[in-house]
Amino acid sequence: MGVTSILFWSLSALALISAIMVLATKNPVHSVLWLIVVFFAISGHYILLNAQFLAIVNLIVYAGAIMVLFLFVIMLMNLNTATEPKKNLWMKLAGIISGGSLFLILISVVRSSVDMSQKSALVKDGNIGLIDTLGKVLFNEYTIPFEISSILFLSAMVGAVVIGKKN
Amino acid sequence: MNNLVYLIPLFPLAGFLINGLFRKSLNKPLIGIIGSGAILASFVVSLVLFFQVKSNGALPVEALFSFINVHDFKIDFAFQVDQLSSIFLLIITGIGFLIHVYSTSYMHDEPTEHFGRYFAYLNLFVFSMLLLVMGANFVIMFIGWEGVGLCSYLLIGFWFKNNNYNYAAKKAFVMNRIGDLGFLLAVFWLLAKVGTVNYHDVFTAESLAKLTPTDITAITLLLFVGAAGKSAQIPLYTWLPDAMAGPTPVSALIHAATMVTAGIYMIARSNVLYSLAHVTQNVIAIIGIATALLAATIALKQNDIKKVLAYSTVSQLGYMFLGLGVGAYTGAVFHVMTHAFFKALLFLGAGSVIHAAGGEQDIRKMGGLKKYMPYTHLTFLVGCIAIAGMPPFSGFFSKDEILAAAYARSPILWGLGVLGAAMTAFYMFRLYATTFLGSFRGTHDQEHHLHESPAAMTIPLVVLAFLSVIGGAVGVPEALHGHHELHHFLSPVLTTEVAPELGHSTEYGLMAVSVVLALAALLFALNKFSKKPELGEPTGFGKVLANKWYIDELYDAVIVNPLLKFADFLKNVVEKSGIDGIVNGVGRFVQYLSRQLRLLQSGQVGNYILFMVLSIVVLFLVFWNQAIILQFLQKVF
Amino acid sequence: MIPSLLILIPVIAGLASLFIQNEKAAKGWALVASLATLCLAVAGACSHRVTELQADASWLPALGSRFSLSMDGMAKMLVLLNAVALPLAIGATYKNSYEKSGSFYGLLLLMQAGMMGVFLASDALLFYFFWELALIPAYFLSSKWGGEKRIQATFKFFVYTFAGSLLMLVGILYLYFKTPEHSFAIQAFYNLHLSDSEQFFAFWLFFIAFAIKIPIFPFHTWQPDAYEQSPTVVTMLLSGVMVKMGIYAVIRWLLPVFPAAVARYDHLVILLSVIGILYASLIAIRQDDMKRLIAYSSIAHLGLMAAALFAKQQVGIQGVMIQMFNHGVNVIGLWIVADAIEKQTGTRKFSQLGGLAQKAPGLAILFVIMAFANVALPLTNAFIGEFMMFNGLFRHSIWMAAIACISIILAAVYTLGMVQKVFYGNTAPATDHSVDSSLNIKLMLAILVIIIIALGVYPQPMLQLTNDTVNAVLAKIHSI
Amino acid sequence: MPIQYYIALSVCLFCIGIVGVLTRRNVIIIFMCIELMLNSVNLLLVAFSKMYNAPAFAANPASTVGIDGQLFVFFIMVVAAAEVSVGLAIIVMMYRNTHSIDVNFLNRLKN
Amino acid sequence: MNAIILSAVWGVIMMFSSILFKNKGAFKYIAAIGLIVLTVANIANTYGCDFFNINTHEMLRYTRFGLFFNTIAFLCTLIYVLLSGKEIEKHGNYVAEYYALIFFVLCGVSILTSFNNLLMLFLGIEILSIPLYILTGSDKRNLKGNEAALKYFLMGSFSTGLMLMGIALIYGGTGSFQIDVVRSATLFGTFSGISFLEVAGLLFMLVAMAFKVSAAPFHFWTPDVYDGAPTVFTSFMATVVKAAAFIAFIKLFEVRIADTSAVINWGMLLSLLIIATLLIGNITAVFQQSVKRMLAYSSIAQAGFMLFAVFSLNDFAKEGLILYAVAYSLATIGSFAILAKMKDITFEGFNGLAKSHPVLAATNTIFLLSLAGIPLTAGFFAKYYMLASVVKTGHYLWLVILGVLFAAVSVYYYFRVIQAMYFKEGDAQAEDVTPGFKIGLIIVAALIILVGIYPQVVLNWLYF
Repeated sequence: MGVTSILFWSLSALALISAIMVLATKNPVHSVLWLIVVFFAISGHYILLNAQFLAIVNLIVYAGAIMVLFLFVIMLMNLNTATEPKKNLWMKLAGIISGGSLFLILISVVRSSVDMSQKSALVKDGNIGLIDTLGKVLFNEYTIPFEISSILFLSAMVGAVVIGKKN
Repeated sequence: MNNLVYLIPLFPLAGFLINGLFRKSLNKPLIGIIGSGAILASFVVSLVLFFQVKSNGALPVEALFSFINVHDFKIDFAFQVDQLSSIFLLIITGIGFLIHVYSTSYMHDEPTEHFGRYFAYLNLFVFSMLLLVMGANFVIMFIGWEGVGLCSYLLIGFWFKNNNYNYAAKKAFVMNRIGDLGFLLAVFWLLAKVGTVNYHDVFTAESLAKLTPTDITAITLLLFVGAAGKSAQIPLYTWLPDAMAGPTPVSALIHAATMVTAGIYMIARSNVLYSLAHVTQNVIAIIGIATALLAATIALKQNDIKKVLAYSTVSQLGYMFLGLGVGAYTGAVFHVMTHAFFKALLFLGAGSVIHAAGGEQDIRKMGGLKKYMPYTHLTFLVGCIAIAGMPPFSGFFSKDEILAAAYARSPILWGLGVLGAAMTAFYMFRLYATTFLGSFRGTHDQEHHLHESPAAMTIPLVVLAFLSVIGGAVGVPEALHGHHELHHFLSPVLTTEVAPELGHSTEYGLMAVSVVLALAALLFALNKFSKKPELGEPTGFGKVLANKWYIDELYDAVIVNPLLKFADFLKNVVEKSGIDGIVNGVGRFVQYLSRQLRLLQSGQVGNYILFMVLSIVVLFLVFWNQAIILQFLQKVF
Repeated sequence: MIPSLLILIPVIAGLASLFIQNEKAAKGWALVASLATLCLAVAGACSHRVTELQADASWLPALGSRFSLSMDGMAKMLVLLNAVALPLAIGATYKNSYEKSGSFYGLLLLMQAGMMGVFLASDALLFYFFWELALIPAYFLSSKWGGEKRIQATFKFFVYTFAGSLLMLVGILYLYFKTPEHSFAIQAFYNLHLSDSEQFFAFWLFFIAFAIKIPIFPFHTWQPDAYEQSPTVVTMLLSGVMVKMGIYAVIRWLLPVFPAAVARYDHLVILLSVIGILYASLIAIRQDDMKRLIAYSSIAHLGLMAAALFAKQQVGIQGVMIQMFNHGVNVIGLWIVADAIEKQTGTRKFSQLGGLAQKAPGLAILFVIMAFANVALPLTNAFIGEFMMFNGLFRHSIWMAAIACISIILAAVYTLGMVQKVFYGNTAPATDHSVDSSLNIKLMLAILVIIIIALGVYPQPMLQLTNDTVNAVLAKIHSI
Repeated sequence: MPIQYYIALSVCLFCIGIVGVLTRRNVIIIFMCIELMLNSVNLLLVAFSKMYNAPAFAANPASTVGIDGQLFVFFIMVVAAAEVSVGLAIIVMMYRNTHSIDVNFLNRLKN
Repeated sequence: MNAIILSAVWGVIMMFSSILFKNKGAFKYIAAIGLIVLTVANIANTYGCDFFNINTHEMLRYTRFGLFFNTIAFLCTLIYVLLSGKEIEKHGNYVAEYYALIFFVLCGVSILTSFNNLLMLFLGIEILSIPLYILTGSDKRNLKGNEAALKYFLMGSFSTGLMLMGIALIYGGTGSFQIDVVRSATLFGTFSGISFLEVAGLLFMLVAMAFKVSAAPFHFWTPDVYDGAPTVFTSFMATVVKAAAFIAFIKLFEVRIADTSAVINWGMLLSLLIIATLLIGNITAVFQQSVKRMLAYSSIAQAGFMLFAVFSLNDFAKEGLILYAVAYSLATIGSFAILAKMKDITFEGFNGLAKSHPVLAATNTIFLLSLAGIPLTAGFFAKYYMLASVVKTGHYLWLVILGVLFAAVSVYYYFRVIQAMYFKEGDAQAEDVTPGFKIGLIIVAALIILVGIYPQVVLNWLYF
């Protein structure tokens, strides 16, 4: 059990626990905070996999921007108290059962994909996750999707204006 | 000269078309002249042909045109005039003419339009009947066969305002159709096995060789079903008495003299086949004698003058079938002829009586007509004697020939036949005595109205009476030192006729017994009814007879009503709830399913996503177990 | 050339008629157009030049479908029937007035065009096209101008037949992919060598479509409702011509293509048909509605045709051929009378009718002749057909023929019952003030009566017309 | 690290996200759970990217095999950001009209 | 490339035009010009003239099939804009922005017809979806619109999550995002070179694509969104967008289904989807009271038919899909254009339309007949090709039979509208029907009939 293993397991545990907490807490604000914890854990994993750029972007975009936006909206709507009405117990149960069965199925897919059993991810090492390498590839081979995603932003922007603005 | 053959049916057809199409613009005398003239012309041509046949033998068969001609299926529109058909031609056109003449007077009170319609129908009937007897194959015969049924239907329902008459007409047609079904099937059978329906081709050795005994029995039985329908034999006889709803001359022409004898003609025509089918012959003989007796018993207690005559007709037809069944084809044809004379006479006489009595048909309200209507009375009496089989009137010879042949086959048949003959004498003289003897029992108005009929009616009566008297001359048996002209004349056609081998003494004995018995019955009836006619309602067994053994009721209860109930069941249950129910049910099921399925769309996003997730699970499960599912599917399909 | 014109004239006339506002003009236009078609049909029936009787043009090359029409004996006869039916129907109802008559007559003409196409097409896809094209105008006609319950009844009719024809489409596709050159041409279908199991499967796809159209028991329930609810002109075309499409299709597309399947299932089909004959006849006996009675009678007659077809005998099929024409003529006559009576008295119920013979003797006489043609009395046209069909059936199975023959008795019962209840007896309140029908109706009926008698006495020309077709079909059937 | 651990982890997170979507009624939390699902995918992609990089890296340290996985993650983040902006706008709009962010409240459209 | 870039550019132009023009009516024409430009540019591209010679690194690949579909999409949009432009103008002050969004959607469509990389698929679908979320919610005051937008958004994002999971798993299994990945069995040493991960990923992709084309049981968003969205935008969503999703679907699975058929029985899975879709779509539509909602369900049913193409994946399927896209889009655009004019969109609201607006009724009848697949309309050949494609495979004939039976069911609800218009009494009311609108409808109807008689007119383009 090396350092990487310890880090991996502890980060995984953190991610899972806080993910569950996202669902479990009644207060939306707490949910947001737990989600941020998940994001941090995932960023930790990225760092472990030496995907430094993504780790940072993940923190900046998700934890920093998106979650703040969520928080902002929640505050705006004054929903910081646990006002959510109870969902039908049966529905909850059905949700958990169906989610759980999907989980079991996916796990069995993983277990039965024998080709993966010998594979492992390169941890701590490798340089494809570095901003230098990524940037080169992104602006050489991935220019088209990159540019196209700008259209996406444009439309999202227009949308936000159209919908958000009061008439 | 052979073109004359075509003229015979052409005249009545022309008469039918002219009278039918222009009935509104012609006047009554003209209609009468056209109608009667057409038949007279046919009669004259028939006479010419008859003599040709008599001297030269049968005329060659020639096709007018090809009626149906497909590949190996060939039916010609062809006429055949030979000994048998020429006799029938004479009977049909001759008696037909007399009845036409009679009708001009009898139907005189009808409006012009209906008068024209009447004569058109009569002409059409004669046309059909001529087709029936002249056709050179079974299909043409069938055309005439159904044609006469049609005319019978039209004429029975002539007074179409009266729904009872309409029912009677419909009954006649449907009953005939049941018979026709048998006829048709026989024709199909012949066509399927022999491949032809021409008499010339069917009655040859090589054609008959194609038929197994079963085939022959089946064909002859089916043909007999046809004959039973048309000639009113058990079990299809009930339409004939009801058919008396038509005008009386129609009853005389169609339901006594001509149409009902079509069955006899057909069987006589097919005698070659019948002689090969003993089972059928026995069936015919038994049904014939049974019909003769059953109808005779019913006739004993009827009070409607036409009904008595109708049952008498059925009974006489039974005799004819008895003759056919025992192989006395000539005898049957002979009886057809003589019966045509005296039954036409009797019906016309009855018509004359009804005419005089202002439409009254119940003999209990008549009586003593002798003094009012001398000609009618006298001719009627001749008819009664003739039908009772008193020598030397015509009925004696023909009936005797049949009875003799029956005796040769089985004495029991003969005994029953004689019993029937006695009953015939009894009820005919009961009728005669009740109607003409005694004193008049109707109202004063009716009595005032009584008169002898005009000449147009009485002349045919006289002619027919004459024929009834002398008609037997053509068939005087050898035992009575005759030559039996008819027998010799018909022998080329009736090739399978078996002359009964009875000694002359036996024949004398048989004649004597039947004549004595009939005479006894005759005298008994005359004695009983001339003074004290039976006026009340019959009781006990008489009631059963008066109600015709409740046969009509039986048919209604056993066949008609269940069938109608069944049809109702089909219409209301099977069709509506069953088949249509399934069709509509599919529609309703779709709607029901729609109502249920739309509930899936609950409006809740949570549910939607839940369904999606579950579906993913199912997809994966299917994928996981695809081999098992495939195996299962292969097993199922 | 002639086949194309036979379709084009009604199509163009029909489309033009949709825009005619004036009622009289629309009627006249439709009558003229239909008479023109009739002339052309007669010319076609008399012609023997192959070039005149065929049309072939490229249509969908990629699909292997061509716009090919041909007119053999059977097609000639049915085209003639179709061409005769419309002018008769229009003529007999000339005095009726229809709301938006331009559309009414336009749709009628389009329907005629569709049926023409069905009879002429020798390409399966084209055939399917026309098959539906005939149906849709009928649907609109019945739904728009029909009786009280028209919407449900005609919709049932539409969906039922549409579902059937979709199955046929699947069958056509199936065969199409079996042809080596991927073609819809009828000859390609005829030349197919399908295995038995393939035939058994595809047979049903076609058969159900045709069985619904014919209709064969138990696929018949759309028919009485549709006939009852449609405007009578449409009913005339429906029962006079359109149901013949089913029989026609069996002869042209089913028997020669699936000989093995036909040999295997013929007993079943005959059994169904014979059951249908008796069933429909019995129900007809208990009908109180004139239109429904005629409808059930029609089912019985068509059942006989189906049975005779599957008996696969020369005589029987020949009989079916001529009976297609005859039944068309006769049933149109019956509908004309039914319509005349309904228009006059406002009812079709026997219980409210009676005694019309006194008021309308001309109509009565013509109708009685029609009625006797309906019961196949000899020397009427129907006798020829039924006689031959029973013969064919008899050669196939004695018992089936015997049972089917019972229908001639039942036919007499219900037909005469109808005659009696409508025309005989005393007048009823509904018929008290009736008068004899107008001249146009009598004229049309007289024409029909002449056809009935003429064909009943001398059917040979008609039989010869279809002789070749029958031989060809039989050769295909017996080729296995 | 064996790749299966990573797969299992992200599948686990993914399913937690799904369960969250199914069990919560608050639209915002549902939305957050969807974001959680996206993140689990991101993690998976990065892991795979490193998995494919491993043998190539051993052969040639400059190899960029597997880099497309990480770039994909980048694009997912981009899209997620855009989606969030639109999504939140819609949620706000809805809140303005109904003063509720309960999904069960959304049932005018049904059947 | 022409289409993608120009549609994005024209979207921007539309946004700027809102500054330049104050008259709402003008935007319609600018958009129309843009669409004509797009069409011309795309046709030029089809015949080998690409204005922007950019190395796409195999992420996009242009095929005649995809480019031709672009043309169809642009032309349909053009018709849509011309017919329904007035209706768009009624929805608030952001007319130019709506048009911009429509152009962005078209950009997404263009990407989806040419993607060769899962990343482009993902981006394309997102570019397609996000403007649609907005358009759905564009009627801000309308609670139904809000609800529809939120539902659409939530479920759309959820399906995006599923799709991404699928993409990730496929990546895990193959190591590439290219859809025509060259597999080497030796690399993994697993059976047949197919990793279970890839198969699982494909299943997720199947689900995501099924969601986009609204195939049951992933269809649930469709009725609610189509119903809740402003009619004019439903029309767009239900036609061009849906057809584009199908093109993407078939592109994605064209190679993969054949590749992986040793491991997974796609026929069975797809037939399950098809049956469910046909069943839900057709049956549920029967009971609807609102024509709009009926059309929503009917679009599910139509999707069931289009799935036949994915099922059979042969030349008939692709040609058929093109034809289906044309037939279905034209008819639906026309039908929705009329629906948008109606005062009352329940079935009763159509009662007697034939009297008050004969042209509307007649053209609507043709549209509905086409949707029902009646011969002589384009819809017939569309369905015909779909059925033919399955028959050609020689298996699953029962699926075809089931399909036609459901087609017969579909007649029921389409004809309910026709019955209402023609055979029922009522005073159906339609608002501001201009002569231009009528002419437009007649042209669309004529096109439908033309394609119905001579479908070659469309298909020839695919090859020449």
